[in-house]
Amino acid sequence: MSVERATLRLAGLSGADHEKVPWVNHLVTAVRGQVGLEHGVVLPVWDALRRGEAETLGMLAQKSASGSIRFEVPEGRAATTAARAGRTAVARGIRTIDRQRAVRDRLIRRHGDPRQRPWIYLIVATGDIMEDIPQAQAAAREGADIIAVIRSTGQSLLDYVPEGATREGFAGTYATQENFRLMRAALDETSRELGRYIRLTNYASGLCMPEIATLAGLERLDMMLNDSMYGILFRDINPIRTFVDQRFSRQIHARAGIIINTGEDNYLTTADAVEAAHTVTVSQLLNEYFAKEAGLEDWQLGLGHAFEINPDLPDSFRLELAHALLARQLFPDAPLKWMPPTKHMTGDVFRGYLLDGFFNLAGAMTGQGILLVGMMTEAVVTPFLSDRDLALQNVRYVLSAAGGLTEDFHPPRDGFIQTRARAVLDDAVRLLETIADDTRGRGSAYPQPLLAAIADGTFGLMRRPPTAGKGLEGVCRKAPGYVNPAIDLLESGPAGVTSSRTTQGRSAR
Amino acid sequence: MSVERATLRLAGLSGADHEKVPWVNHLVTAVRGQVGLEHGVVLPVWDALRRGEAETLGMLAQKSASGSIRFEVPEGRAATTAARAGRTAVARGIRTIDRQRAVRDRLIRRHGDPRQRPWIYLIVATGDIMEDIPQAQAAAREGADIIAVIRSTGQSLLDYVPEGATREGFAGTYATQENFRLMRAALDETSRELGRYIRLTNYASGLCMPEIATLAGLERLDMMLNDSMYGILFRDINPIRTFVDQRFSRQIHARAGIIINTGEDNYLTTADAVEAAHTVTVSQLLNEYFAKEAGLEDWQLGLGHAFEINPDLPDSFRLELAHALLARQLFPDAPLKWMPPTKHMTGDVFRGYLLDGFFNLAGAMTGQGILLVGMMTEAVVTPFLSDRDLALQNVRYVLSAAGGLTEDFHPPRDGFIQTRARAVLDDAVRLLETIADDTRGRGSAYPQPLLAAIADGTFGLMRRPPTAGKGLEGVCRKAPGYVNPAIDLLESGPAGVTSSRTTQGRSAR
Amino acid sequence: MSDLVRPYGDTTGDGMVQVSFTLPLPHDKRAEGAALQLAKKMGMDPALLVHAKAMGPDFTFFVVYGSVTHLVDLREVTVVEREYPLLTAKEVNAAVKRRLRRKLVVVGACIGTDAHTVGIDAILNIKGFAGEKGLEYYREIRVVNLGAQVLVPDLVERARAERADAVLVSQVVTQKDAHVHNTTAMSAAFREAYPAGQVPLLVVGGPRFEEGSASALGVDRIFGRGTTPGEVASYLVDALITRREAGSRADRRSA
Amino acid sequence: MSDLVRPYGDTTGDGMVQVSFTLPLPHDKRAEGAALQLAKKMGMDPALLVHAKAMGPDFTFFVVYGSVTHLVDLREVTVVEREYPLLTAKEVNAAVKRRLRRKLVVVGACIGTDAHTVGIDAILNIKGFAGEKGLEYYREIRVVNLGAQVLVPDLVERARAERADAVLVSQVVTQKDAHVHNTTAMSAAFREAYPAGQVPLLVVGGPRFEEGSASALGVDRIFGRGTTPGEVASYLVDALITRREAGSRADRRSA
Ligand code: B12
Ligand code: B12
Ligand SMILES: Cc1ncc(COP(=O)(O)O)c(C=O)c1O
Ligand SMILES: Cc1ncc(COP(=O)(O)O)c(C=O)c1O
Repeated sequence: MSVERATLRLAGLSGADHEKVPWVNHLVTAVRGQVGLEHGVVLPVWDALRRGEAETLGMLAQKSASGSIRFEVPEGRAATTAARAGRTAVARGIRTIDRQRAVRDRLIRRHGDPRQRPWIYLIVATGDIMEDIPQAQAAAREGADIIAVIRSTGQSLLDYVPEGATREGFAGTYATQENFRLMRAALDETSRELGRYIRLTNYASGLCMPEIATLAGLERLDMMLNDSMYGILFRDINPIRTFVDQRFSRQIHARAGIIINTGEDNYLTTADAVEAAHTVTVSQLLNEYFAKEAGLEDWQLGLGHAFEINPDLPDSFRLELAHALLARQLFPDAPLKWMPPTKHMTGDVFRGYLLDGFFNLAGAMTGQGILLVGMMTEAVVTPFLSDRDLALQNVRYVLSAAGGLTEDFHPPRDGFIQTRARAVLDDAVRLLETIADDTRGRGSAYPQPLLAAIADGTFGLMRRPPTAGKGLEGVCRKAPGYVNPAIDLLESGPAGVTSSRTTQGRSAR
Repeated sequence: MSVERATLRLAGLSGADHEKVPWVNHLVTAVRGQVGLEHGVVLPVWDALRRGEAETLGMLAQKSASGSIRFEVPEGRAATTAARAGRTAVARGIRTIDRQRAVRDRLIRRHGDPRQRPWIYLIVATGDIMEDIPQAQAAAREGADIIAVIRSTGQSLLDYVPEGATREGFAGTYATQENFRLMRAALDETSRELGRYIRLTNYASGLCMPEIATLAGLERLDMMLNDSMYGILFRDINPIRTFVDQRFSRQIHARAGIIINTGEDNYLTTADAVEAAHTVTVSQLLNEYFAKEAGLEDWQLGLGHAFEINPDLPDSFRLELAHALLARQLFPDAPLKWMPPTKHMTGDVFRGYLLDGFFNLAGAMTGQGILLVGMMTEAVVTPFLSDRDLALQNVRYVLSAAGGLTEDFHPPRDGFIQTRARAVLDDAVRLLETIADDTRGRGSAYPQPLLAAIADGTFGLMRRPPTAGKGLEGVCRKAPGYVNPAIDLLESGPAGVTSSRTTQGRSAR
Repeated sequence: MSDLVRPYGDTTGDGMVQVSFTLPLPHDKRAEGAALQLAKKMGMDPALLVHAKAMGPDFTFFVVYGSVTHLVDLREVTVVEREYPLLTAKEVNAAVKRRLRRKLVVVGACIGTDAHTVGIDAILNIKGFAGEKGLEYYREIRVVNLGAQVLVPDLVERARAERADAVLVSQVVTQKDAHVHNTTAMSAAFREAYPAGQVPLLVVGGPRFEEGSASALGVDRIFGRGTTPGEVASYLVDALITRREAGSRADRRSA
Repeated sequence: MSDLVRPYGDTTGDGMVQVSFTLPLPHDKRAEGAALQLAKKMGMDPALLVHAKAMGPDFTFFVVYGSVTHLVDLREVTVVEREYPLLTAKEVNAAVKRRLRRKLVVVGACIGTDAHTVGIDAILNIKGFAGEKGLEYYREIRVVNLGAQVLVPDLVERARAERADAVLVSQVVTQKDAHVHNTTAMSAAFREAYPAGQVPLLVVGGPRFEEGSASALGVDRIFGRGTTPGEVASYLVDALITRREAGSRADRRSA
């Protein structure tokens, strides 16, 4: 459903009614109510336009909301005409995405990439875009290379994307097209001021993953949280819906030159970081597979992992190094995303500050690509302004004082670290074999062994059967005549974006 | 002068008058006033006793205070008799020291040494021995292996050792025989409770260095701060007096099985830790030389160095590692004492806590012997109880989580760290050569080139000419007939203490 | 020991505390004066400004040390001591079986948009917490765990359908008092949906509830940081069995 | 901007501060209640006890976050702005030469048992501080640096012998208010030893003096953390030359 809405957004449909229900929702709901979604929305919608039911797409959506439009699934020539018209409209959106990608490339050439690896990634989360903006700018001035605006707790389960500039999120700010635009504009200003291109990140996840990915492409966001299984495991979204949505959203990301961030860190908040270390590796391999399949390239794969081992465990830091090195070596060309301790943070903010320092050190020593900055108040409150400032000071000290330690760090082949890394890899391979060899689902409606593994609680200890979870009602099986020009255009691949690939490919080492 | 008083203390003279002036001071002053100190106090004192001026040493001292004793320098048989009697008395003191050493060996065998290296060294400094005791015990319970009781700011310039239990020091507690005894007894209790022998440290420095060393031996202190040049540089004590006093005090330490801690860290509080790195090495070599010369063995040489490089300097942590490794390799058998950042600590206690964490890490990675625990409030106040607790938590985390990193730490021969270490060593050798080749003093009253170097401000940027500084009036040139049985007994070497040497030698790696 | 105590830095009675905060002022002498004024208002005297750092042009971060003049009066500290006896799993099962004579039904959920299930799972799932098994492990307790982001109407409906004896709700997100809003909405809904006196026992938990605010929130009890499943099970027995029996005995006596 | 501000956590006006302290109590519920009581007395409401840790059997360490109800009133902040113009070394030399017509004599020392000379050396020695050369570098200033642990009588005597225009004293150790005791003893001794009105300018410095306490200590001025030699030199010119000239001009006029 959200794929179809995303398609309409590409075709230029935006805005919402006075109750803030977006027009794309009205239109898709109306189509669905009359003719179902099996053929996609493009055929019925552009057929209705051809038939003169309304003059513009926008007016069609408005009228459809009041029930005054009649939809049909066109056939034959009518279908061809509708498909062609839809394709023309959607192509405009894709061209905007291409243009934004070119703008990004130009700005990076002008302002430059961060001087150091890992890139420094910082979260803002006031709930109010107007407070977020100055906080983000302040963070960039203090050294952040990437700003992520966390979303309000409720958003991922909304089956629509809110509209306009918003000021009332809980523990995060709504992801809206306008908020994206405002923040990107503010950071463009700051990039100019600092002579360093500041990247912007948001979340393409939840029930509106495809639409948000689309808006991110249109508004030139630079990275997006986007995991193939996060919604299933941590938001109890239906697995089928999630796999459908993540495919489309990743195609958009591929086209937009956006780096995705996957969410393996989350597993370690519910499962133990030592026992479940291999599930992180398995999930990284799955995320890589689904990403490549959707057209993403290595430099766009911000595969996630995290510093979540119980710090009271003997040799905990060396275990972290082992896990971090394993990921580094398995995915040498991906800008891995290294996540800070959260589960074992406590109200002892001094201890937390130290732990974050060792997290930073592990990130530097093992050459991670993106470092999400840890906050000493992790277990207390959403970060204070001063937490962020102190945290960046921590990162700066560690990278500058000890970043060069990579030169001196050579874990011996039969030493503790390499032995541990091999053990985790072995477990991962074994788990993948078990999943692949699982024949229980054969012949059932859901024969895929991965779905069975998810249902069994393999990842993050969450059991998610394929028939349960939110949003299943929004999924339908494609009819043979299904048309979606967005997917066609995305699959035919981008044109003229090779330049940017090389630029960023290089900087991503 | 203090050497003579120390000798009397060995002979059993203790206590003070009602104005708290110790009897040893009265007696030495009286002898000096009548016959001078060129022959030592032993001859005149035991001659007076032989002559029946008083019945006991104590009564002699009391009477001498009121001026009612006549002293002479005996000659011939009288001299031999006096010397023999003095020797017998002094030997009793030395036997007490030997006994205390044996007790220490036994307690270490019973309770055990710390489980990890480095040993964890913690300071208490309330000014009140009665508050110090519970704080020290609490610190030991939280993991401290060594407790140091810092002295009151004024004490090093007092030309006498205060008496009794004291409760009114400034930023430290007076070093007195009774305070030593009380604290050692309390820690013996705690050692039993914890099954780990807790060592006690104090300061053999200042104008009473020899006496305090003696009291430490008598009361079974385990380590003593004792530097061959600290008093000269940082307390403006006369260089000649210092060199005389440090020799005697080190002989006592050698006999008592006490580990000395030298004070190279102090240079880096006044000079820059990068520019002056080689002066630390030079001073370590000098301290080693003077220590060996006085009979100390490798396992007793807690040579000092410190983590004092400006943390804003790029690669500052790796520079620290280079310096720490250099010391470790130059003195492989000495239990090096690794001192925390102080100069670059600020009121930002969070930053300070992190810096202390990296200090701990450097200590662990380079295998230091004794780690003085850094305090986040270094730039603010004398440590709070909670600072100490947090600091120990910091040490525990770093040692447990990352202590094993030594296995993975192999700075390449031509890499940053080894290159830096070689450069510092080269500078040190060059400076030693310059000092040795200095001929300016030749023929003067102070021909020693080391004295000239000290006068030039080579160490810690402090200029200290041999004729200036406090306490010169307490030094006199020995007459040919000078007798000091303490020195004779100490030079003839210890008997039956080989066992303890091996025990501790092993544990000191 | 005296009933009046003061914070302890390194000497008895020195009153030393450490404070840090940000003021929305550019870093200058006036901002430092403002920080000291705040410290004084907090009762610190003398107050020592030991660190001040500009965070951008509009904010300054401060660290202040000082001695607070306040005395803590231990006589005025009211401690919520555990008001129920701690039982083993065996005892809990026995009490339910013998005295309730049916399984005790517990419905659990994270409500609102809160998706933090680790806390409630720690209480409910077999796996448990801090070495104690969760309520699912208790033979005589039937657990219905609805998971995260449950809407209040759905919770009420399910509680009725399952004939819940107790409803256990978790709230971890507290920004803008989300936990307070969600909890009061929840308790109001239960009171509306059930006849008076028949509302199931309402229990909330989470790391940041204010102690003693149960009645203000309209619930029967709050559990905080570090709660163990055994505590919750023991409380349920006490509240649903022991105290009700006592109540009805008293009723009978007074009748 | 309004004259009333509150601390800023992550939203304007939220009033959030962080506090840590130790209470001399064993860690139990009562101690936690006591910690919250203290936080309330400091004006934190709500106060969130986020960390409590036993330190041995008799002490507990706490971290508390919360919102303070106090308002900072910027109108009541009194700022000690620099009351003299900042001069270059050249200007200082010129002023001394032209208007004093002899070298300005400064005697410096750490008094009492304080041996922290880095601070006073930073002001006096050529090497200086923060990139500025020290007073020894000024051609028209004669510096006598007595070093550390100088006794007050010795300092007074030397100041008289050198005919000091100004005496510069450093105090770094502040435990048990050592700096306050030493400074007041010093200023009293000078007042006793000199005829009224002829006491040299008394200047103290160190990182932990309370601003505004100069007159209570009996000295002319206090310099704190981060003082640079140039500031001190400029102050000396202002106090010893500019203001005295102004004073005598005024005298002449009124005569
Ligand atoms: C794990 C975690 C997550 C996981 C949750 C996985 C899961 N399935 O639960 C993931 C990664 C999904 C997550 C996401 C988010 N999180 Co989160 N998360 C945490 C974290 C790291 C640990 C929480 C935890 O598991 N604690 C361990 C459990 C055992 O403790 P507990 O919950 O306190 O439970 C105990 C007691 O409180 C009590 N208890 C709890 N509930 C109940 C109920 C009953 C009935 C009883 C009797 C007892 C009881 O018993 C339990 C056992 O003792 C904390 C930070 C931290 N270190 O505390 C942040 C934290 C809670 N998250 C936070 C935020 C903001 C979020 C997000 C909203 C961020 C965003 N905008 O995207 C998201 C969205 C989630 C949402 N919609 O709610 C904030 C909340 C800030 C605040 N105080 O308002 C925190 C504090 C981090 C921070 N400083 O910003 N998070
Ligand atoms: C270096 C140092 C030492 C060195 C001193 C070397 C020397 N020759 O000065 C050594 C190692 C000898 C030392 C010893 C001790 N120290 Co110390 N030391 C420090 C340290 C690390 C740095 C101080 C420093 O040099 N700061 C840099 C200078 C440039 O700053 P400053 O002094 O503030 O000076 C500036 C201004 O204040 C001002 N200023 C200062 N004086 C004056 C004077 C005038 C006239 C003017 C105009 C301006 C001015 O201008 C300067 C430039 O801006 C501090 C901790 C810290 N990080 O602050 C502890 C510290 C000062 N030491 C401390 C203590 C307790 C001691 C000892 C007493 C411990 C002991 N019991 O053995 C001993 C004994 C010393 C004694 N008898 O006084 C405590 C004091 C606690 C307190 N507040 O009471 C501190 C804070 C450490 C701690 N937390 O415990 N110390
Ligand atoms: C991969 C991924 N997606 C999304 C989110 C955010 O959650 P939501 O989409 O529910 O706002 C996270 C949060 O940690 C994440 O890791
Ligand atoms: C070697 C040495 N001796 C002595 C001291 C203590 O100073 P004092 O002897 O003046 O009390 C220190 C202090 O750091 C030191 O390092």
